[in-house]
Amino acid sequence: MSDECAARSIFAAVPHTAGTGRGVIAIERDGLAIAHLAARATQLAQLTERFREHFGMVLPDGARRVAAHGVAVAGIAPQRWLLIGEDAGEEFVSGRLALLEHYAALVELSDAYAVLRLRGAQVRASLAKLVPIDLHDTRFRPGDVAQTVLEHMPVTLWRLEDAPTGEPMIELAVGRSFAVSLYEALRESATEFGFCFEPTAKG
Amino acid sequence: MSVNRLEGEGAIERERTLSFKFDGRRYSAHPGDTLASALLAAGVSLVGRSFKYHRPRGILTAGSEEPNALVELRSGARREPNTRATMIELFDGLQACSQNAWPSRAFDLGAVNSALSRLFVAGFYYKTFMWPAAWWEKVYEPAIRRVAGLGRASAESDPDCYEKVHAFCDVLVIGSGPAGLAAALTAARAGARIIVCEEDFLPGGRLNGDRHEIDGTPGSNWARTAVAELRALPQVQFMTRTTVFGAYDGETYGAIERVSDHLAVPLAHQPRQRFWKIVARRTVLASGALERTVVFGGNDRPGVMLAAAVRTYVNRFRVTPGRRVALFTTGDDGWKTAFDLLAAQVEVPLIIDARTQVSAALLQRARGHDVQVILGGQVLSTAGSRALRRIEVLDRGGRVRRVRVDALSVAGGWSPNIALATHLGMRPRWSETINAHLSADLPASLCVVGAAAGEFSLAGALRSGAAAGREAACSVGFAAPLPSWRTDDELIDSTPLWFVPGSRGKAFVDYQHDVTAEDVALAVREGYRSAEHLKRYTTLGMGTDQGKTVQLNGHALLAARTGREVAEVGTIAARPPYTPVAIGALAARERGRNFRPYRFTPSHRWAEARGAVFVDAGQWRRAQWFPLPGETDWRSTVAREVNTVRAAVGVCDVSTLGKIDVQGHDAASFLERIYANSVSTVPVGRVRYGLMLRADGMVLDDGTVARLAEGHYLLSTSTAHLGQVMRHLTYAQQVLWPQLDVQLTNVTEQWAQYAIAGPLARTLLEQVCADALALSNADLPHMACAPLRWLGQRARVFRISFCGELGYELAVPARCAEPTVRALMQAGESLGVTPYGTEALGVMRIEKGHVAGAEINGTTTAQDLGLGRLVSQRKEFIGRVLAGRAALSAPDRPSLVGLKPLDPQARLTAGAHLLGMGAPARLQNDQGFVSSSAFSPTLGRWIGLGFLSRARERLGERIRAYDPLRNLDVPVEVVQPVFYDPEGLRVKG
Amino acid sequence: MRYSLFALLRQGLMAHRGWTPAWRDAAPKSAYQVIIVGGGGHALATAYYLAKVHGITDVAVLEKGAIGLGNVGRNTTIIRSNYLLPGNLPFYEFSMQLWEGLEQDLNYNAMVSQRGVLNLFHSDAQRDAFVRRGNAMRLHGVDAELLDAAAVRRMLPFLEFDNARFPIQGGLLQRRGGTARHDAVVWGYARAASERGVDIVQNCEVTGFLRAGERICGVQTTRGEIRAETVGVAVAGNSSRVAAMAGLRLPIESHVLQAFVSEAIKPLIPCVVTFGAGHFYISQSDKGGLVFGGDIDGYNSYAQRGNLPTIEDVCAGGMALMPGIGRLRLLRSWGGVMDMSMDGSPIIDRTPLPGLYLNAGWCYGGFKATPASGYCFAHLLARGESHELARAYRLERFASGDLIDEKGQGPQPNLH
Amino acid sequence: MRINCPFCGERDLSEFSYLGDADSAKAIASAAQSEREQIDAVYLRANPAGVHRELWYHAFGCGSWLNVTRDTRTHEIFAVQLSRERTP
Repeated sequence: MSDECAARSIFAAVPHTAGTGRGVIAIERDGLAIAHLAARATQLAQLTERFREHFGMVLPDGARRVAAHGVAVAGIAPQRWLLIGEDAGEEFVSGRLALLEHYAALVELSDAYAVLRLRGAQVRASLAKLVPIDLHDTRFRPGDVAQTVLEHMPVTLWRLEDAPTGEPMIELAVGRSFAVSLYEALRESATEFGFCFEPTAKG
Repeated sequence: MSVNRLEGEGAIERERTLSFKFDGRRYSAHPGDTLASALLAAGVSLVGRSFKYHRPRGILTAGSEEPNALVELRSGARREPNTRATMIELFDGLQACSQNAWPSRAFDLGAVNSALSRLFVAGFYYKTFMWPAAWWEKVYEPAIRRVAGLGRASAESDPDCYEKVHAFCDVLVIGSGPAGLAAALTAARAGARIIVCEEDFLPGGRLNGDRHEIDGTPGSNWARTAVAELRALPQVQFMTRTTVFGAYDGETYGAIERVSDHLAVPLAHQPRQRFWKIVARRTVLASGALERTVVFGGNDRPGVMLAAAVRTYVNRFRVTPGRRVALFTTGDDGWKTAFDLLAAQVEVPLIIDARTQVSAALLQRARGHDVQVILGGQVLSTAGSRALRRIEVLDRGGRVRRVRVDALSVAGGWSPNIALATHLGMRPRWSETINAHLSADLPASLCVVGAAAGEFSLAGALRSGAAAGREAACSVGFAAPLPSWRTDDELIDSTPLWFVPGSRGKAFVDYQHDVTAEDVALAVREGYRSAEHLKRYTTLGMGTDQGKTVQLNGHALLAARTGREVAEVGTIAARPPYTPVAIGALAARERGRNFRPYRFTPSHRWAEARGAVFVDAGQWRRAQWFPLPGETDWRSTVAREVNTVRAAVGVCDVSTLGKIDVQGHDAASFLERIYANSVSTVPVGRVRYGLMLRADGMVLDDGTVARLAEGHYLLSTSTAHLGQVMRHLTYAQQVLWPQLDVQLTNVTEQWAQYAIAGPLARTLLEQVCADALALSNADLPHMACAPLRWLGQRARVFRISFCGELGYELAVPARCAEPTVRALMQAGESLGVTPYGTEALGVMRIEKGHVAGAEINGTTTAQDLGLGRLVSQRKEFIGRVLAGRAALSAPDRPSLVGLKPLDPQARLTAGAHLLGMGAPARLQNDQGFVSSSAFSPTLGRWIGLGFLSRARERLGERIRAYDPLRNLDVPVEVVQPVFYDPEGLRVKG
Repeated sequence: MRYSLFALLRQGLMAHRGWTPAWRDAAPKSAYQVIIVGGGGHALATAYYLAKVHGITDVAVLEKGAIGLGNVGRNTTIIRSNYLLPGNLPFYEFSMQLWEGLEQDLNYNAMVSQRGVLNLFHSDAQRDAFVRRGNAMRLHGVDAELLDAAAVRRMLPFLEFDNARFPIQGGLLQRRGGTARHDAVVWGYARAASERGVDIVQNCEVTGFLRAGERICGVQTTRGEIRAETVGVAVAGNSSRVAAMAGLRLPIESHVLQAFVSEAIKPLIPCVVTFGAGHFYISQSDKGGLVFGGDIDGYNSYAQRGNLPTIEDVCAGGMALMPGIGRLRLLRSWGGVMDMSMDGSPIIDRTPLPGLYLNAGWCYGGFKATPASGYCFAHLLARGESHELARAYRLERFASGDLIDEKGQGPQPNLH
Repeated sequence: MRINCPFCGERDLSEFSYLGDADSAKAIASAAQSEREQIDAVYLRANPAGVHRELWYHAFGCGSWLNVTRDTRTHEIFAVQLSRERTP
């Protein structure tokens, strides 16, 4: 990626802490490569097979996320997934086009989302104020994916393995245009627990 | 001054004192008091005035069902009218005022209404105030409005915030009285995820108000231990000060937690109240029962109080409502009040039991205390001006005696509190056993226990609670042993006495709305005989208490007057909320600027830095124009932007337009069924204008269709219609033609897109991407598209133009938005480039006669829009058949025209109607309207687009644009809708 | 028995023992000239105008329960004639004119209160659409004024002006619009119709139609068969169910609309206000309660009760518009079943079955139409042909394309 | 109301948007119909008080169209199917 497009954080202009403490910590997940993968009609079996060969993973057939070798795939609808690459660059999608094109539509969406990783003891309590889904430990397990609504904004959440400290980690993706409104909602809901934001490691 | 405070332990902290003010006077109380208990302790029995007759009123209950003791709490922006004194948890510095009284609650001039009460009977206003006709609104209604209403609202913005929380559980337990606690303990011990909601700030329900023993310990202690056990369990959420106000479909319950109402102001980062949306797999309703009053003369006098409330004040708050308290009861339960008062050293001169026979045990106990007992007696009336002084009692022998008392406790029997169970539409059933309604036809997920189920004994409450707790836990997969607790047996016999037939004076059926037994009789006389008609005619049960303590008495009176049984009268459906809920709490965060999210385009901050003025386009914020220093009038800014685009080049952020990626082997044939015009014939690398219809033949949206590869299209939609179009496409894909191979991806957020338009557009673009892309007419003609490398990224350029100049749209990944727009500005500096906003864009599209949202308004066909030629006659597509209906192609149906004021200086306004030149301004002569208008800097005059009947025949005709709302009436000429470059040569430049 | 202040004073002296039933609770006869199915506002108004205007008094109004407990008793009592399209505007204006003389006509105080109806707008496009509507009103002689933001602020200073997500730009005001006491309208029409000889039959549910060939010649009821030359159906909320008994499918879906009332407070809101950027409208009743509402719940329902998301949505709209109502309390919410038609406009027409006539599809605008609807339906029942003002409300308009779609939403009833 | 989306699980009403009677959809897909048949299909409804087969869109979830069978008197939901997988 050219330096010019290593854009400033979407969250550069918003306050980065609220309240006292670190009940909820939000980390910007910039630099993710994201693509929409939609199976072609009648090609699901072949796609699954090809995908397994190439990525060493089985495409989940529900709202689940699996990951291996820096690549994750999250089921978002019947026969549709988000393919997510860590620090993968733009060739992440283009490099796989030829591979999967016959079996699926693969559409670049790396810039369409703002993704935040949330961790801390109060992540669930905070999110409970925002999303109408059950985030209880046993109902939204590591690897679960949920698409839902957050104050009129469409959002996608997935739960990662818990942090070594035992705290839950949830990543939340929202359309880039909504990022600031979403951030404000999150920050306000977390203020009573103490909120801090950490820009992406890449600065 | 605590004249009525009793000795001994209750649930108040005696060692701490709080100070508060009522009607400006200072009093003191203790933590654990409510405003009601504190006022009673201070000997204040007159709390406010009634709605219609301004009768003095006191405190009737100890709970949320209170009809009388309403006050304005707090002041300024935090003023809360109609707050029940019985629900106000006392805090230091609390201020409250009585309502509906002037100049003071003791000397209220409105009490003159009481003298006129012969006129102000139920429904009197329907029969009068009709003459002279004009006086209703000028005189009578304003006067009625002034005297009606209860407290005063603050007109200021509510300074506190509210929060919404989504909660999920296996078992929701509503109420923490003995039945609720038994259910919660049983289910929680089994391991189920539980939420317990208790309305009061002190859990325990009647265990706090009554003197019971469970397992040899006082009931209030048992409750405390049970709550501690529950609170210690991680899967239990125990919430006090939380009212479940409504039951909704899908096992969803609404609850309000009063987080900060017991504080002067909320703590930092805390809401005033929290609105819980609780989804429960099972629900145990343990909401207890509500004690009823008896309708007798003067039953509203301050000092008359429900018997169980008296017990609550005595036992929990250590307050007595008076020093000489009589009891009027219809069942065994009321006697407990007398004994509790006696135990607290309060004089009880008299027990009047409406029953002629009661158990020997009760009589013996009363005799032991030297209390006079009248069996088969009835209270006929009460006396006292602002407080109770005396009651008149009729005994079985027909003798009337007067007894001096300063308080009267009334036990009219209990009605199970089943409001929540009826919210889902179930009609309650009448029980002959308990003479009240019980819930019926409950859904499998809901179980009613304890007094709410008619189990009025403590043992019964515990037993039914535990059984329901176990059943609920089992049904969600937890094995629960059934606990049991030891309690005393109680007498629970009761015979209803709904009203005292020979009452003297006003006997109230609805305290808050001053509905009397006479009003019920009047309503019956006038034919308002169904329970609903009675309610509506007399306003019985329509107050803030929704008639919780009296409605059944009213129905019993109705039954008696119409010769029916109470059961035949039916019920009034309880509607949510169970108790009134702050509107702010239900809105939670969605107010002010948080009402809806903002959407920002990827280069929003650049535009902001550039001084753009923004406009709301749905949720989007779009740059409307970019004023330069010195430009004070927006019109001159817009004119400069338009002129620059027409003469040189401008750049506009069009990222908000919808972009949908369509792929698949059947993409082309799928889109053929969607668009009215042919799109399968678009060659790869080309773009076509496309028109989508709804099934009813009206235009849904327009946009471009770019073919990126054989089975790969990119559609654009208008900003406003993206959601609808996406829904429409997925509907077609999944519902109509699931067999087609089509993949849809909304890529709107992925791409930032900039229109670069003007005669120098190519020059500008060449300066920044000449090495990436050949831009000549031959290489990239009008309506072509091509990929390119841009700032090291994959980008796309479309040669399309909305404003009618040579134009391109450059699409870049969103993160490159700011570098892109900066690069364009920098490169264009020497060319005189300007950024332009939506306003200039709007002006230029009107100059070109392009239709937009004002024209594609859901009622226009392709033909109306002058786009009929686009509609294919050779294929099937959505909307084709119904677009052909007779009236939609009738010649007098208005269609698109251009409009030009004859006077070049004259302003043309959107919303003006079109009339024939000589025709009077009447609806019959209405021939259309102006849909869009603008001052065209290019033409130096106002122009507009509009819809006009028989448009085709009328080019050149002079008509009127009639806008009486703005006092405009402008002669205009009907012209072709394209004002600028009608041959369309400039886009091809 | 005539109602007046003098009557009230006289009765006051005799403990109000002399009042008689407002309307006769009639037992059904075996045959009538006209039967009106339904005992709501439109049905009772129809009966009244049949008797008054057309002299037809051999009329029965058949109500399955007690009169006036359907939508006429469940609405937010707003009256107005601020319509856009020529099919609607003259009709609703006529209704407004009937409201203006209703109390004297019926000798029953329906508390018609012309407090003004103010529609707020929040964008240029919305302003233009409102101006178009206001100008249409003016063309028909209906009062309409365009207010700018400053004028709105003078009128309603407690609205959210300074911190709004969608700032108020102005409003379209119809001063003659306002509210009326809904129950009084029912009882007033019932009393006036009954006095003219109409039989109001309560607890009489229609369970089927009697036919002579294609022709409808009466109804079956829970109280026996009743014959009639003419049967009119005015059962909004249940139109499809009743039509189905005659084998008809209608361009109607039943949707639930919720309404809300707050605890009573002293006068705060002087007129009816509608929020243009969210689903919310509000007025204050004579009794002091804030009466408000918003959008329909959005799915077919006969349940007469609503769901929580709509309540949240309405309250959010309320707080976004009037942040001072946060501490006021919602007292009661309820639902009514709306006849949502396919273009958002009503139907007053004959049906394909001779002898059977239909008054339906009022969406959530039926209350304000009560007088004119009754007037025009009576005309149709008496003369067999549409009243001039209701000529656009034909069943066939969906086939012909003569739609009356004020909102432009097409055949998607939950969007009207 | 809560709808059990076959893909996402049981979700709150606020995530869904409603289209209406599922049978109307057929008419729009079938081009072979006469104008009259299409008018009836687009404009007329059975509108039953009772079991109703209807279409919902999981707008804020997976974007699936759902065929829902529901009682319009009680709002009880009996069945939910993905429209694309529905049994004809």
